[in-house]
Amino acid sequence: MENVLSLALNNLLSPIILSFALGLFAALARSELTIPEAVAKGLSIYLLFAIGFKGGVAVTKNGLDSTLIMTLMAGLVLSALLPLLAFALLRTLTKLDTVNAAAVAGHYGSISIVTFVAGTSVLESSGITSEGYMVAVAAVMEAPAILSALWLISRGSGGARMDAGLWREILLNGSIVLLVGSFFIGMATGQKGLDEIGPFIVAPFKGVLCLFLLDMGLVAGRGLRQAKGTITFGLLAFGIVMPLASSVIGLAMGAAIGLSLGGIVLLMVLCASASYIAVPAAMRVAVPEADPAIYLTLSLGVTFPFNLTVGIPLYLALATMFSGAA
Amino acid sequence: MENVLSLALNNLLSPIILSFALGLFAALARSELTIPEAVAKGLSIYLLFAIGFKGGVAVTKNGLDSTLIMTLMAGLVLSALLPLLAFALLRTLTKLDTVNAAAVAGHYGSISIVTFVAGTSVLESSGITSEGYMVAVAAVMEAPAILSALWLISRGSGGARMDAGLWREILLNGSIVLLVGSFFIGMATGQKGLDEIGPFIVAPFKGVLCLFLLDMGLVAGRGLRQAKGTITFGLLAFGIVMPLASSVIGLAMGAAIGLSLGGIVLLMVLCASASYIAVPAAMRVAVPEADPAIYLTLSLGVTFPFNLTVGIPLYLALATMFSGAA
Amino acid sequence: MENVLSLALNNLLSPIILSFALGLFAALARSELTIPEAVAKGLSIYLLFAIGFKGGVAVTKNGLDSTLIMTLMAGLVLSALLPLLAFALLRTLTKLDTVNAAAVAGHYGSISIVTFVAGTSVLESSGITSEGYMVAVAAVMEAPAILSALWLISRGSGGARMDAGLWREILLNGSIVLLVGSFFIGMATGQKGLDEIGPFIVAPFKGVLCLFLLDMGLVAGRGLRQAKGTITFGLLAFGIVMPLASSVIGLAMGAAIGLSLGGIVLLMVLCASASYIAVPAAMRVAVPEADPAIYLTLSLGVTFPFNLTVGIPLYLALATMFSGAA
Amino acid sequence: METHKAKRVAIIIEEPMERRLTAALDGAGVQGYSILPVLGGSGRSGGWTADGQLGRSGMRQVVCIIRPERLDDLLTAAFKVVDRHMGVVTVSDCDVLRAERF
Amino acid sequence: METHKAKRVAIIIEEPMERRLTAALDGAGVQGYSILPVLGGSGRSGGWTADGQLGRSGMRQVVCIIRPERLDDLLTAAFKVVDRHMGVVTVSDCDVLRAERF
Amino acid sequence: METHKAKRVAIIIEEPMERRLTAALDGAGVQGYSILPVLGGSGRSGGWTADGQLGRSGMRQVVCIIRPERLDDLLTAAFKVVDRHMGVVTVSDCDVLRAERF
Ligand SMILES: Nc1ncnc2c1ncn2[C@@H]1O[C@H](COP(=O)(O)O)[C@@H](O)[C@H]1O
Ligand SMILES: Nc1ncnc2c1ncn2[C@@H]1O[C@H](COP(=O)(O)O)[C@@H](O)[C@H]1O
Ligand SMILES: Nc1ncnc2c1ncn2[C@@H]1O[C@H](COP(=O)(O)O)[C@@H](O)[C@H]1O
Ligand code: NA
Ligand code: NA
Ligand code: NA
Repeated sequence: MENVLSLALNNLLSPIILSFALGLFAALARSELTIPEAVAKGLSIYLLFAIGFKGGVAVTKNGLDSTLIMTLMAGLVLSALLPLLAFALLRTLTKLDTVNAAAVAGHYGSISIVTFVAGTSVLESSGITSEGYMVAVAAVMEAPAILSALWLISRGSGGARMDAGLWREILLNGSIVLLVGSFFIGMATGQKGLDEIGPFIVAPFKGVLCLFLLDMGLVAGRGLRQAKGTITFGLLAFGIVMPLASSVIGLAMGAAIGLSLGGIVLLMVLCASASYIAVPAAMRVAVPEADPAIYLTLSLGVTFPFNLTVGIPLYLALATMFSGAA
Repeated sequence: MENVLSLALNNLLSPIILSFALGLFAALARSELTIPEAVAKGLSIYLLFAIGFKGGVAVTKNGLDSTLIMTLMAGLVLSALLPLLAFALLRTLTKLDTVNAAAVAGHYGSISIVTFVAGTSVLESSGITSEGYMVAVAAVMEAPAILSALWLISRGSGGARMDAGLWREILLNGSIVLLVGSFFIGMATGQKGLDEIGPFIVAPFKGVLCLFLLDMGLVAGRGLRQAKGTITFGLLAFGIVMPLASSVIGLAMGAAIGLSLGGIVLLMVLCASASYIAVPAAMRVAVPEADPAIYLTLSLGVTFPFNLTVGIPLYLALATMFSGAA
Repeated sequence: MENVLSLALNNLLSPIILSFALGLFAALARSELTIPEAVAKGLSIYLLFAIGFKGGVAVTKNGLDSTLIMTLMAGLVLSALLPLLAFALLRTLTKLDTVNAAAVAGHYGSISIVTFVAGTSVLESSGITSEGYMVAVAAVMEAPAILSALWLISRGSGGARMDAGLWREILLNGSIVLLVGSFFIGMATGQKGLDEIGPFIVAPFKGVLCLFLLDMGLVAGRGLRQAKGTITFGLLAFGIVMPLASSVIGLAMGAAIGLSLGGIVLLMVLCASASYIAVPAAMRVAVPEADPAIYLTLSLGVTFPFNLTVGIPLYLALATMFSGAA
Repeated sequence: METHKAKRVAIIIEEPMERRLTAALDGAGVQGYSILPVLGGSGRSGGWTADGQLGRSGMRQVVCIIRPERLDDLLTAAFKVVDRHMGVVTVSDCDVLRAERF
Repeated sequence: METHKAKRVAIIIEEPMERRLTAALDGAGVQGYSILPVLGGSGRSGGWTADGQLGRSGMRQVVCIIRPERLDDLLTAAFKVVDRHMGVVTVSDCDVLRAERF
Repeated sequence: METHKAKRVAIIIEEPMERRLTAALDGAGVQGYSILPVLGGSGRSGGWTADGQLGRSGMRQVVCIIRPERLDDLLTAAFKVVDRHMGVVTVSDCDVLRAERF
């Protein structure tokens, strides 16, 4: 227990988390500090490329574990089913109507790649290795939740929400293509490729992550400032209970598949995290009547900082206890 | 004396200064070379974050000197009073009216963070250490000069120029928040944090500074091209005499407080440098009748390059002689 | 021969080429993946600055070879004359009218700096050195081809196409100024300068190049998707035959001048590559009736990837065989 | 200079809907349009800014100069896309040079 | 398509004044506006470009579609902010779809 | 608020021609204009987008508020530049505040 606390504190005092806090503070204090849209997009392209590439290289080292297929399948299933849990929770804890509840639920089945990266960082500084293909699992978990959310809505109101265009947009959205593409590039070029571009994608990675989280803090803070009033106590509770519940399911799943400790933690993080890029865009197209202020604020303003500060160390502690017990 | 010259020449032949010269040349020759606004802002965010963070880490190493409070106070006072000197000089050397003279004066009380960074670089390559908290002094000196300028104007024409909104904008402007925020992050995470993100904020720092100064050269050159005619001989003289005078005051102040040689030089640089980001924006809001062509060209087109090339080595030589004498 | 193939394969499996392929794929699959214009421009500023600087430093090391002037002259002549060859080839292989043929021809006399960089990378990984001033040769070859193209057009239709403004724009276009400027900065500061900013312009270079080529792939792919129908079989053949022919001429020229093996290869690469930045802009101004879809698609969608994948290894093999034979 | 009467249609629309709108315009035989960035704004659903945003958030402005007789087709096509979504559609009169191009 | 008469107000203003303008519009009960970037320009005080600029230099364009009867309130509010500052305020007629939204 | 009649000229033009156009406007004695970015579009020569582009590709929009009596000079000057090039030139009526500034 002491360990968990000291780990959490350690995590809290990392430049990465403090940068997020700085952004949050600046936005809440209505500072003029802003990061241009193009710079934010550039940072996210860098991060996706680096993390995909490193995942691919890791696979060439650890080999393509026999559990790979099973983990990918597990990711698909989790992404598709977690929205149902989220929907049920929301209907219990809050007064959201079907459409809004389903839209929020979709976000929680999908994943946040930055939370995933933060999880990797914590593992690294704790000296815990993990399966390289967890990046591919992250990619696989982006989309299915969107379908579940749309199913939940059309069940209620009738009327198909999907068209071919939306399908393509979801499956070929920028972050999936970049993540999977660089994952394959990493696999194809292996350690030799990593030696070539390592000084770009390894050494400065954490520093770039700081600036990126500064921006996330700014965006989250602006969202929170605008959303006061929108976020009821029930919603707040959901934004914390849901990741906890999901992470436990991820823990069970990961242990059942036989993932390593690191792999289990990352699966927990993926389950616990909520999307704020891919899913919102899809929801705007397919479910314009859902209120973006609700799902964006919940996912980026509540669950994201919760995972970053308390969640990840907690998931690691849980997984460690469980492994010790097993 | 020979030393001063060779130091100045050395400084002139650094990639950083030559990049500024390249930008200046390109703009004066009306080349198509431009740096997108978003890229320029991205570079400046990087620099502010890196310099603040490194300052904070330095404080954890050197400890919080007992002179810290006194230096911060000195910064406040210098920033508030130097505009009065500037105003008097301008009324002597030039024919500027009260409003324009006060607006220019405000720029010279405040500081240029890039000149400060260039000063740090010169100290580094000369192997001279300085107090880590000088970054905080820089932050403290940004704003008071604005108030003095507004006071100089309202004294003449009457009518308050400040409102609550402007107050907040000045005190929470992007560069102050980022600089102070990353300073605290550096203090909180110390050497351990620096180890994590050092490959991002230390190693590539000077290279990024080159691109940034290329951009500054482009902007300064465009300003100079447009301003020919506006900049009289008197204004030009002011743009060089003022930093010299301020630096001597900074020298006296720094020595009186008991700063190290490096700290004295940096305080001189802060006094000698003129703002071209925070103060212009405040002046546009509060004193729209002042002509931006005058204050921007003076600060960015005259004093900035003067400090970069001749000023900094000179201030270092002065401080060294003074320390030797003392 | 085996060597050539293994070299080509090696080249194909580098992260750099695979990043281009990823961009191409993403664009052809109509993914939402895009890189903001400002980021793409930022990357290209970095690359031009780094390559120019490193070239200048290399010159201070190898010394200013007596062949420098001759190579620069050769570059001028090749850039001016290759368009005539291209024009003749186009009139034979395709049905393009004079204006479009001349516009395309201009692109093939000029150069692609990214292809040049890719060539340098291949040389490096093969441990072959080259003359540092080849960067200056690249700069010199950018513009003359434009004049030849305009001469080919005005010969047919009459009417001057050049005015003073266009002259200045061509000679002072951003990439020439940045390349030549940083080349001189590198020469002036030498190894000492490189030590200062090396962690920025050397270590991360290849990684940045990956992201840049990802963008080039995206742009080329979008172009190809739009241009289907425009690109006939004859044009396609030209896009491959022309670089082959030019590279052989470059080989002869380089050998006659007495360049090193690496220098010869780079001259071949310069001859074989086609412009897609400077020349298109000049053509839009001077020859608006020429169709950009033709020249952009040929140069960026056909010749660029051909050089990157097959061309460069082939030119290296040719030059090596030739040197062995000589 | 000789000018001709035309209509200027300006549609402010969410970024995720941009492709659908331009596809609908193409489908309705609209010959040309230009897309302009929007940095921020305010409306019934509150204020927003593009600063620091990732993904396809924010709004865009699609501007379309069109012959008056084609206006109704365009509006019908645009309306189908905008219908349930945020966005503003305005039409104004203008004179256009080189009308033969439209 | 059914349209309604409206006014389109476009205000080109210095970036440091943007927040004050939008605050004034909010204060005057204006329901919606959009902010567009301006890359450069020229006026009585010479030419400028946003290229490479730091801080809040440059100009912005604030566009506001409004019911005709609300125009005067808007102009009065905007004028107070723009008054001593650089900037251009224009008003033109337009037709707007879905007028119930305004 | 007191307003005056003016003309709003909007010229969508290729980026490589931007400088020539503004030089021509300056030459024709035009007092002020603003340049706005264009992110993409479609026309007779197909679609395009500024994403990821290098160099001076793409289009720009030059907006010019002008006294009606000066319109013809402006159009003549602009037309000379735009003539053989891609681009759209539109003119519309507007009312302008602070007309003494033009
Ligand atoms: N009256 C208006 N004038 C200009 N832009 C508007 C107007 N109303 C809405 N917008 C834009 O459309 C976005 C969404 O509007 P709304 O659906 O009303 O929240 C706003 O944030 C503005 O960018
Ligand atoms: N007549 C005009 N048409 C369009 N934009 C203008 C006009 N006059 C001024 N502007 C814009 O407003 C800025 C400041 O104008 P000024 O106060 O006249 O220097 C210019 O740089 C332009 O961006
Ligand atoms: N009718 C139009 N309305 C708005 N923009 C247009 C129109 N026609 C052309 N454009 C713009 O001008 C560019 C070139 O047009 P074009 O010369 O017809 O290919 C297009 O890609 C659009 O950005
Ligand atoms: Na999840
Ligand atoms: Na100062
Ligand atoms: Na060539």
